[in-house]
Amino acid sequence: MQEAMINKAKQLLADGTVNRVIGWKRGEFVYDITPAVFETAEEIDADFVCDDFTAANVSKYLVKESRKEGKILAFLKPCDTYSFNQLVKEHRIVRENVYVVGIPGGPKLDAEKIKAKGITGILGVKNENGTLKIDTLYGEETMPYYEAILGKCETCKSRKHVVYDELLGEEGEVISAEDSGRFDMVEKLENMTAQERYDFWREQLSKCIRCNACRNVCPACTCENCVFDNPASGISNKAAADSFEENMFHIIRAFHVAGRCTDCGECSRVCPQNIPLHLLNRKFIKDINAFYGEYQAGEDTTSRAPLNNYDKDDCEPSIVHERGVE
Amino acid sequence: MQVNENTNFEPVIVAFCCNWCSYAGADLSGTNRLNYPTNVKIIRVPCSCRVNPMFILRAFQKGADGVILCGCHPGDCHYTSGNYFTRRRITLLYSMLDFLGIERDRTRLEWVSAAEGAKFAATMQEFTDAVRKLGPNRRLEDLRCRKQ
Amino acid sequence: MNKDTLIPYIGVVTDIRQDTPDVKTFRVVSPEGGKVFEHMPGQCAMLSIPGVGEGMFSITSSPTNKEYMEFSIKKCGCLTTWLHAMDVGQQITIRGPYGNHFPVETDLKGKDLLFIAGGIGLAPLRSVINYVRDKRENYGDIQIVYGSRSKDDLVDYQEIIDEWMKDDGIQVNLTIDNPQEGWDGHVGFVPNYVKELNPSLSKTVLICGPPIMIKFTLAGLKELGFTETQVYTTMELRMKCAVGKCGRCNIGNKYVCKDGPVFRFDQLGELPDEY
Amino acid sequence: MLRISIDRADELFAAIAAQQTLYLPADREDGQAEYKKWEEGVKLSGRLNTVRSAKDFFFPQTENLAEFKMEGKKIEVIDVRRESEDFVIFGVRACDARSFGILDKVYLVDPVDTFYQTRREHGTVVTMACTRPAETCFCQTFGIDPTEPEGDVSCWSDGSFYYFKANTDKGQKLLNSLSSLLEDGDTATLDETKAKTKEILAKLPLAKLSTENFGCDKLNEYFSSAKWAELSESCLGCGTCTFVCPTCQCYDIRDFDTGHGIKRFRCWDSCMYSDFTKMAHGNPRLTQLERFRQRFMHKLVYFPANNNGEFGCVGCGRCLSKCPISMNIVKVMKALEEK
Repeated sequence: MQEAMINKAKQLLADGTVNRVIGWKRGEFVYDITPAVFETAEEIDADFVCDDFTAANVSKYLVKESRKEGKILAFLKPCDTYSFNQLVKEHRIVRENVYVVGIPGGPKLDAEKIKAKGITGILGVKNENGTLKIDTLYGEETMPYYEAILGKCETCKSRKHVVYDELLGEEGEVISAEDSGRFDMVEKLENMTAQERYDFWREQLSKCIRCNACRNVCPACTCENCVFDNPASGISNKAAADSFEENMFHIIRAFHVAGRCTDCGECSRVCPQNIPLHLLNRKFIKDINAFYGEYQAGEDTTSRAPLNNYDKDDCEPSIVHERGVE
Repeated sequence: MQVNENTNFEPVIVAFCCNWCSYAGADLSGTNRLNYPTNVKIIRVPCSCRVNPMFILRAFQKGADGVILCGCHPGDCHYTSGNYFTRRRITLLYSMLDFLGIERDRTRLEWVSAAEGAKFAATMQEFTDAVRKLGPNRRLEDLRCRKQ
Repeated sequence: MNKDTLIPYIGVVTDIRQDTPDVKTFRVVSPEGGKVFEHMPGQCAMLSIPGVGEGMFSITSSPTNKEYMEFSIKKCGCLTTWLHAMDVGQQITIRGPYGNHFPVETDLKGKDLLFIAGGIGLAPLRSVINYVRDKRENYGDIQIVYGSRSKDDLVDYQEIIDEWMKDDGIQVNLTIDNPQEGWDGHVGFVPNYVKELNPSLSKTVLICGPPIMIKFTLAGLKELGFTETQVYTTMELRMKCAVGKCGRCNIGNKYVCKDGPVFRFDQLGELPDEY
Repeated sequence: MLRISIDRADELFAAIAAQQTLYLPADREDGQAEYKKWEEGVKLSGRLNTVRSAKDFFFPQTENLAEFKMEGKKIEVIDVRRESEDFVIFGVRACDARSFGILDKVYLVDPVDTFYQTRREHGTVVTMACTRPAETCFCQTFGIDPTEPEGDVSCWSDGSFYYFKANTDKGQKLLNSLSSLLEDGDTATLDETKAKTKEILAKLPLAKLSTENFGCDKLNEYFSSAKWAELSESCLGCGTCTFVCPTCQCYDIRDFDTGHGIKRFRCWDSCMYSDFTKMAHGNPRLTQLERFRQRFMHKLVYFPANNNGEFGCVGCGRCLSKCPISMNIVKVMKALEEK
């Protein structure tokens, strides 16, 4: 696939369709790829990479890139196309300035998961029929491929591209919630007692170091000035000085993207403390589906977002008191 | 659920009331000489829809033990549709607070019209009693704001 | 434990003078009377209203004044707006003195001095000017070129007329940007005025004002034949700690709060252009 | 050398914890390690290092500086500083141990930061030599030998014993208090372990990374390098690198209104944040390029210029594994060196 992509990129650059390509750049090791913009065929030949580790969603960069001179080629995985579409819908990306080539998605690998197994000193990773052969400083190690895939890929919601100008490889299908199991963990939490839920989230959120990686990587978080950075908001803070502030930041952040979050999972992927932040977003998605009908952000560019909409027969907030476990 | 730590505990209740219905309802309960608990601090807002989720969290931060939001009955909004948006928003917020393990009886939404002075007083009484039973807010509290 | 520099003292505002429509001068003493601390001309202090903010301000009064400190503050942001709204008797918190100072006792001693200021840029220079006036015998000729947008925007106008202009051996040249009724002095921008005045090359220059004024004035001085080693300025960047630790006012390997705010232009030239 | 069997680690930790609070890296459910207070049942992590560095113990993410009571026009300043209690951090790696020296050069120079100072004085650092360095390690670049860690007490493991050597009075005091547990033993197997580790160290992918092209004399050349635009292009402007970094020391001071007083606190800040240098009238570092450049110039050029050539990085590799977009100091160094 990488070769097909490189050829496609060089061809589109050569025929003038685009003047830049956004993709991923090779790093020092096998796994540390960086999203990057390429301008020449030479740069692409030297550094362009698309492999098991190119999980980063490049959609958000297109907010800026699509406002620059000329057209840019973006390689988007199925999940990335949802973020892209949502940003187009919100008029954050200038659609005409992006040439979207859909590429097959994951599952992608998570180097942290390999390291968590105690496999360190990683020099090379190869997938051989579902087994990862990992070359390390301490000899070769193996582990099952599925145990090393990224959290966000474990519960993949769709292999279908919702937007593209051209497709490389075959188109896939949307995966139902039952099949993907993406709400399973949310449900599990809902079925705990309030005290258990509280304890769970306290343990998770107290790990937060407020690095803002989740916010800054999030394709739905594109405010020019975040309320948490704005001294005039009265709640700006750099670090959680109290457990309340840890809760507040994550509640408000999740709330702000409710109905716009496409469940791309980048927040959890980048969290240095492995906080399962996507569960907060999924809770909102699950509630929206249950209360206001199935809705997938980014699926289209025309429908009204659930929080910008209403129905006269909507349920009352008291429904929260009537459901589930106290 | 939390056990009441202090038998003399008096909760602080913040009530966000829409200017057109609920605030007038509160007024009416006053002119009708109906009693409602002094624990309730009313914050008047132009429309229930004005209430940002942050307001509710901030009320808890600054010492509220319970937060109630009152607005016009659905369909009666002074601004036609404000409370319909409120309803969705607050449903989701309360559900999220519940998800995080915050006691669900600390939050409430009630539609109170300008004619429902009695309902206002009764609702406040009921809500205050429910929060008093829960005890002080500990799960969504900012320790820095606690009075020593 | 020793007192930590980050923990402030209390200061009482005993006098507030409206200098221009957006500049007020505040007189600050300690609650027991007298100055909160001693300083040298050009040094700064961190003033704060708890809950509003803390900011670095240059001390505009001269160290030779033994009774109080003064701060000329322009209404600009959150903290300064609050300061402008307060009344006499208000307590504020104050810590300092911070930074280096103009080398009044070393390099500037015995020299002819040329002060060039624009707008609120007079604030840090006023401390030096009054210091030099009080120790007149140690210095040569003194010339002050001061410009502002209008006559009303000249900070310390009364003091300039009543005291500086009456002193022997001090030449004061005022200018405003645009003609104005009741103003018979010079009209024009500071950089051009300096060139017109053609000051003698023997002078050491102390300059403070808006960055754009400094830039053009410096270019003008160089045209006249001045060298960078003859010109001093004082800078400002965002600060939080004021002791070279919080990392905010870092330019190259210098911290404006600790290594500055006073720099000679040849020293500034060695630093990256990021201010 | 003094040693104790690893089987008796719990006895050792209990003996330290009986005198003062003991913190050590412990495994978390998610496969990462973090410093935890030792109590019965807490096991020393076998991982190379913690996600958060050990700087937290001396320079915590948030701390109160002072409190103010405001009444009418009056202000009362309340000094909330307390003398720190004695504590021991066990299992600090050589890189983190060096980072304390770097923080000292900021916080213990005049005017001394008394908040930092009291914790530094009361903390005893027990380091742990590395035996399984990772591909992201490059401490050797900064002259650190991970088989000979610094600290008040150096500790080594050969798989069956912990070996100890005191380097300071504070460290000697700690070892003396544990003398009933420690026995003298020969170091033959330890020397073997060290030799093996050294072999791996020589093979590390970043073993050849050198600082010879960095330092104070490179200021103008690197500051105006055209590489910064490309390097900073995909930077998210988050603070991950800064907050996991053991040597990043910038902070912010803020006030919090509790409703019955003002608490002035300081918290970690990052030069990567857009509001770091923002003033009422503008911002000298307008784009991510300048902010990104500042972080690396500070570590590689500005800091050495002020500290006799010592760099502001210890090669712990945290930013290499934690940056959301995998842009880090190694890539920056390599890019700047390319002509």
